[in-house]
Amino acid sequence: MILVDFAWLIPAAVLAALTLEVLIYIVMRFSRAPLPIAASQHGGESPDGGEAPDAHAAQAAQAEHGNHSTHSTHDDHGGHGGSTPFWAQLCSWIGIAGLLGAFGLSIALLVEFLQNPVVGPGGTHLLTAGRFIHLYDWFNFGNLTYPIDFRVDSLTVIMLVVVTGVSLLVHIYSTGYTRGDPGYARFFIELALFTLSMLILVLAANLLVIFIGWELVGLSSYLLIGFWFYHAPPPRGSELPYPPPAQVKAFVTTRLGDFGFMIGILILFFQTGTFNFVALNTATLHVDKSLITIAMILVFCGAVGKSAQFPLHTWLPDAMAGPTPVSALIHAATMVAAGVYLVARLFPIYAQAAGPQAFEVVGYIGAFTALFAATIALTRYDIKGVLAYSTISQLGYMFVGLAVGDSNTLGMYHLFTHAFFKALLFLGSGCVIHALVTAQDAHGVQDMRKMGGLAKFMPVTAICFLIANLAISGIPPFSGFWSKDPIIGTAWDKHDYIIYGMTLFTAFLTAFYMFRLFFMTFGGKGGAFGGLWGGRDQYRGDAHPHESPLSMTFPLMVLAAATVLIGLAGFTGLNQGFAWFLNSGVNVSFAVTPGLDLLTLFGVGAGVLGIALAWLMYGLGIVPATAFTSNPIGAFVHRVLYNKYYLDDLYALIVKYIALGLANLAALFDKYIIDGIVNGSAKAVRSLGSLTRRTETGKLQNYGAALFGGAMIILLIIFFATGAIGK
Amino acid sequence: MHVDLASIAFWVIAIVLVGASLAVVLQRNIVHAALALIVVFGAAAGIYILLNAEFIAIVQVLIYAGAVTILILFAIMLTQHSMGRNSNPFSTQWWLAALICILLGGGIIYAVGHSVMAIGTATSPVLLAGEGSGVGGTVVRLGQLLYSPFQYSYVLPFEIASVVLLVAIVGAIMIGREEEE
Amino acid sequence: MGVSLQAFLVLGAVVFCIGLFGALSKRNAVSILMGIEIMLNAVNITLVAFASSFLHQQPKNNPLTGQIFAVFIITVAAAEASVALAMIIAIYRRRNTIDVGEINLMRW
Amino acid sequence: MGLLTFVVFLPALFGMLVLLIPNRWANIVKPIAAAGSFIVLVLSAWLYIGLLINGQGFGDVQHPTWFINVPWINATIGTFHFQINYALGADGLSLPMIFLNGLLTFLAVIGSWHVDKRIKFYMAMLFFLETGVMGVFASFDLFLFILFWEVELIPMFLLIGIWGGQRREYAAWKFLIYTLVGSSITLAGIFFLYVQTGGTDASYQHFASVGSQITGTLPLFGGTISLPILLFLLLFAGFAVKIPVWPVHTWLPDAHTEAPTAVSVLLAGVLLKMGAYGLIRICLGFVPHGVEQVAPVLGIFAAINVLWGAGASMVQKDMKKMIAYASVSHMGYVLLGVAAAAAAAAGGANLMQFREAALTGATLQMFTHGAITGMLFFAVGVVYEKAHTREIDIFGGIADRMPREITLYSMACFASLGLPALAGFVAEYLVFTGSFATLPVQTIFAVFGVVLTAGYLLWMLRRAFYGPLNMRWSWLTDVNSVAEFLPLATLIIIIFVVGVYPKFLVDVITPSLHQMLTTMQSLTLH
Repeated sequence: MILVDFAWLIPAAVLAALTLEVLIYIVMRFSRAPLPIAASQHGGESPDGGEAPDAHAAQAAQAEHGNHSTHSTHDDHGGHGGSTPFWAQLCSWIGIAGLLGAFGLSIALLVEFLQNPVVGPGGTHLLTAGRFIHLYDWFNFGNLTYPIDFRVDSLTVIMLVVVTGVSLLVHIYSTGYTRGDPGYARFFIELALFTLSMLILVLAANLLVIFIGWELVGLSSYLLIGFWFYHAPPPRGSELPYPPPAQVKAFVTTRLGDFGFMIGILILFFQTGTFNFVALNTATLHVDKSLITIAMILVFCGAVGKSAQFPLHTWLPDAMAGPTPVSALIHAATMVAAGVYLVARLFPIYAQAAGPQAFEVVGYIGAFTALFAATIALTRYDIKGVLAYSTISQLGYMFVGLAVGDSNTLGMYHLFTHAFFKALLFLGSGCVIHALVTAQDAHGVQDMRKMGGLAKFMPVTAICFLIANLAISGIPPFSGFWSKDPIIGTAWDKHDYIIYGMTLFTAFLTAFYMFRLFFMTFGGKGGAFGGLWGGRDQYRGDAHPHESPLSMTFPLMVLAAATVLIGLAGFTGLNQGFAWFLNSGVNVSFAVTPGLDLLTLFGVGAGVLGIALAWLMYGLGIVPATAFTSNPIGAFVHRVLYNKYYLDDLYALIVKYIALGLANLAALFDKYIIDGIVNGSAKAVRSLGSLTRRTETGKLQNYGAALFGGAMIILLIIFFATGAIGK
Repeated sequence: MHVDLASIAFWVIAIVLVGASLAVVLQRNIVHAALALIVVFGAAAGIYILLNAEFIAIVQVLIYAGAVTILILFAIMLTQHSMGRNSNPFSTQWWLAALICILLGGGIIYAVGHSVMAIGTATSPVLLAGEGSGVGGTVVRLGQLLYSPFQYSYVLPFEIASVVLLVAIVGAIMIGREEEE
Repeated sequence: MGVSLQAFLVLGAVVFCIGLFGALSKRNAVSILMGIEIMLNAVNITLVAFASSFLHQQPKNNPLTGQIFAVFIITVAAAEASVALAMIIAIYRRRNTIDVGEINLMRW
Repeated sequence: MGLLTFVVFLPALFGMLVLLIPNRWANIVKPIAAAGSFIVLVLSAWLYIGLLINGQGFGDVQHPTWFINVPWINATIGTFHFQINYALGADGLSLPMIFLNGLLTFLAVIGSWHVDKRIKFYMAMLFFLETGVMGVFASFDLFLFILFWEVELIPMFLLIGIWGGQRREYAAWKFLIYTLVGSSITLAGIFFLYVQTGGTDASYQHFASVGSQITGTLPLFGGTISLPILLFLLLFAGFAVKIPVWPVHTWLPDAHTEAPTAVSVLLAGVLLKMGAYGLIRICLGFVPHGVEQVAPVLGIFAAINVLWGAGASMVQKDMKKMIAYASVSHMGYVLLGVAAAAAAAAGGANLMQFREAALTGATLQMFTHGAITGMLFFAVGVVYEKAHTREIDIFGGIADRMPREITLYSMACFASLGLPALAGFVAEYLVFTGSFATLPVQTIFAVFGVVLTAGYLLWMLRRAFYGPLNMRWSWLTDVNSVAEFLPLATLIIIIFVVGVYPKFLVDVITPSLHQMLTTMQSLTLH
């Protein structure tokens, strides 16, 4: 009896928190007065009941309005104005408590995995065997079972730590960020729901459960993107996304990917008759390779949707319509990484059962997406927009890492480090937005052109942000370097020179736009350290920036610390340990260990170049910011990039004209063709009836004539029948 | 052909009958039509005599030529000024009626001509001379058939017929009388 | 030798058709009634003719069923005539006409 | 064991009772109706619980539970011998439907608390409808089945035609004529089947045992047609209208849209299931050969249903009409499951479990779709009763005014678009995993319907409920009465339970389907 068998306690803790919050929410929010039997009592029994409903409606509307009075006066920020009732804060504390428990358990699990006890017969170690937790069966037909199972192995444990850890920090952060928001309690409920779904996804032992978690995180993402569903749409031409459409877009786009995922599952299930990952690893070996290849590519479609890879990436930037903590937790650190996790989870099938084409598709899509997203990120002015595209780009790196690596270590390690520094970046941007809120300009606060020189106002944020920037730019000794550089290097070692080129160039671009962001936000021409450390006179906005409360800066510091420590630990071979751990105790090495060699030099050099260029353009201002966009070609490129290659518009057109067109066709077909036939036949019968109705004159003599005429006809018929006439 | 009294009488009466009934149908003035109807009834009575159905003939004269004609004349009198001057017009479907009648008549006559049931003679000098089965020709026999309590007879239908008449009288009164306001 | 049955039957048929024509083609309700009376008479002629032809074929048990029928027909005809005329009068009182072309009571 | 008789005829009894209430006491009509329908609900629930308690299985066609069989009509007309029994029984296929019917009728009575127009007659009609539907699901004699099938028409016709919306007459007549034409053909098919199987016994057991032996062909219009296929087509006609299968589905949007809320709930909740039930019980159970031979085509029609319904509902302006088309789309999954279960694929015997999965999924989908669509209609009804319009685009941001409504409505929508942990997902997942084995292509197309469903439902929510509040609706009130809240709450609970732990329902369904499938298996193997 070891701790792993209680891994289900982790989601259970979150579930308990969620349930409690929901109960509190329902009690406090919904049931303030006992419900009457029927809303409208007007009717036969009470003559005076006529105006009852109106009165009722009036008072109810009153109540509802009082309930939402703050909605009408809402700005695009979490805090300031409005007060948070105690019960709502209680919800947040419950959530934090639950996550603390979950996080503690995850750490404990990690420790247990590290000391790696012997479990099961034959001295199999926990790390090798993993642990299988059977909850219950949905149903089974013959030897087909639809089980709800959890499986805990090294991969799971890592994800558990990441998810619970980041989620915990985001919870703490949000207590500050969304203070005073009317949806305060709702926010924490949805956060807890997300964490729960993510844990289910991570703990899943088979394709059924992982699909359940997969869809549930989609749901919570939908809810959280639309958290501010009552906002007015942003002005035209603004880069800001608009919550209501964004949430639908996010869900439907990922669904589009899930379509492929589902088909992939169906193929795998039909071929092997099982959902279980472990069973699949062996079972798929005996199935036709090409079929498995197709299946795995289809599964990857799901990952493409969820991790916002190239064709289906457009939802992620829009998802930034959600509150910034959400962007940090869901759309940067954890959920969007689910796709990577899925591929990593199915890595054996990809590597052995499927043909090489599967991983080629993964790799090229990943590399292309990385480059593609980075180019778009160059032109964003919306601070969260830049981060969104950088996320897409980094996810591309992870897929490349999975595709080129001998094991799933590369991708997972980048996922691991990226989770921390990208969450850090988003939370930092959240602090910035939080600091810059002005009542007049609700939509401009995310526009970097109205920032600058914030470093002096909010030093903590700035430092943390700088650390994260260095990490994502792959500058040693920060964590990003240890996870990103090997990916680029391995691509070279595997002779995927195209991928290598793309990723290398992307590294340059990444460094450039990240520091462009930093300079435009915190620094500026004339600031200290050559514009790195801006101040009042670099500030271009009209708000009163200030450092955020501790509840918000604390998570920043933690994450920054994590970034730095993981980075430093790299020198002590943490990444090796990671590889050893992830490959269940087998000591595989990184394909390329970053060291003093040419590859590493190139990788770091790209980053340094990017930083230098950004510094020249935005920090020192030696190179004018319009250096590249002044000439017509540059201008054209800039326009294309600024409009995201017009992909959103293209998709909009497709949806509007092709999808809705076909739909309209169907509806019209029903209305005019089918119903036309139906109603037409009805009309025909009608007209026939009106024709025969003429004979009913009601005149005695017509009837008489008919009578005797009939008799006469019968007579003649008889004659003809008996042949009496004509012979 | 060999001519005898019966056939002469028949032909005369037949022509009168047909002519009179045509008059009834074709007369423009309905009063004349009604008068022609009397002739029709009379001629029919003649035919009955010819068929040695004396009782029927008498009844015919009494009821039809007497009662019914009078009724009809009363009705015409009461409703005189309704049809304007042409008091006995044809409806628009007269041609259809004519067609039907001609075809039907043709059909019947054809059937009569070809039917074995129609073979035989209806009249005979013997019966005309009055010396037949029993005294009074067929009247006695008819009486027996109608009223005899002892042998097979039509008493019950006869009574029912009387009830029918009673009902008819009541009905006629009910329908015909002025509804008082 | 006497007049053949067929002659009477043909006569009945002709008269019947004339009466029918009257009943179908006249607009005056009374003359329709007259047409019906003529038809009844034609039927009577036919029945009586049959009766006497049978009588002629087998005089012993002289069957007069035809004449019996004729008697009943006459009875009913009288009743029918009276009722019909009463109705005509009633309709005339209501609608001030007895033109059957204008009377279409026989539709719901 | 006359419990089924009570379940079937108690509603009619209550209907009479309600009609007899003098108008002076009109205000006790609704309570009495509620109580009556609740009693029926309890009884129909006992059908399940009772079996659970005394531990006997849930039976199948050959061994129905709660079985009663009384000779009723036994006439010989010429050479044709009529043998109609009053045979009622239940098995795993019908039990969930019976329970669903009881539940939805109860909720419909509660949900129509606001109805005041001729309330006595209205409630009575609801009860008579319940009797008809119960009879359809419970009868174990083919002639009894078609009798109840027709009985259900009249109350539904009146309910739509009297209490409906603007175009109620049109909708009611359309519904009536569509259904009558279909069911008349079905009746012909039933007679045909009856004669073909010896013409001595109309009991389900008889058909289930001998029906599968029907083979051979029949001359038709110069050509020849396989006898099972002909039988299937005849029988299927009525069911196809009810399910509804494209292209005879156009009665449904009109009927659903015009009918009052509670009636739409019953219409979508149980009446459509009658068609699916007939398809499984009669077509699949009694003429398996026919279904087997047309299965691929049936699957194609299913895919068309799914995509067509989804597409059409994408462009609807009326919430109710959108949901109506959505149920066209979702019934396509039922059809797909049945087709897949019948399809004779290359696999042969080892596909048995997949077929079982598909058929179980179809049956489960019947139940879940009933609950989900019922809930959707209730949710729309809440909006409609307050705003007196259902046009999506003239709302906007009203989530601000009706938080409870949007919460429950969204739950229903998510259940409908197949979100895990809610009932819809279980059924659809089961159907897909099962059907892919035998009808892969059709299944792939059907799966795409899931994407479309998400699209139009969420887009509808977004247009009507999200965004800044349209001040025109600032007076709207939330779900603020038991009559509105109870149905939604009950249904979401059921949906959630089925979605998380479907086993208790599947354990009911599977055994009775298993028998049916083993019969088919033996056929497909030889």
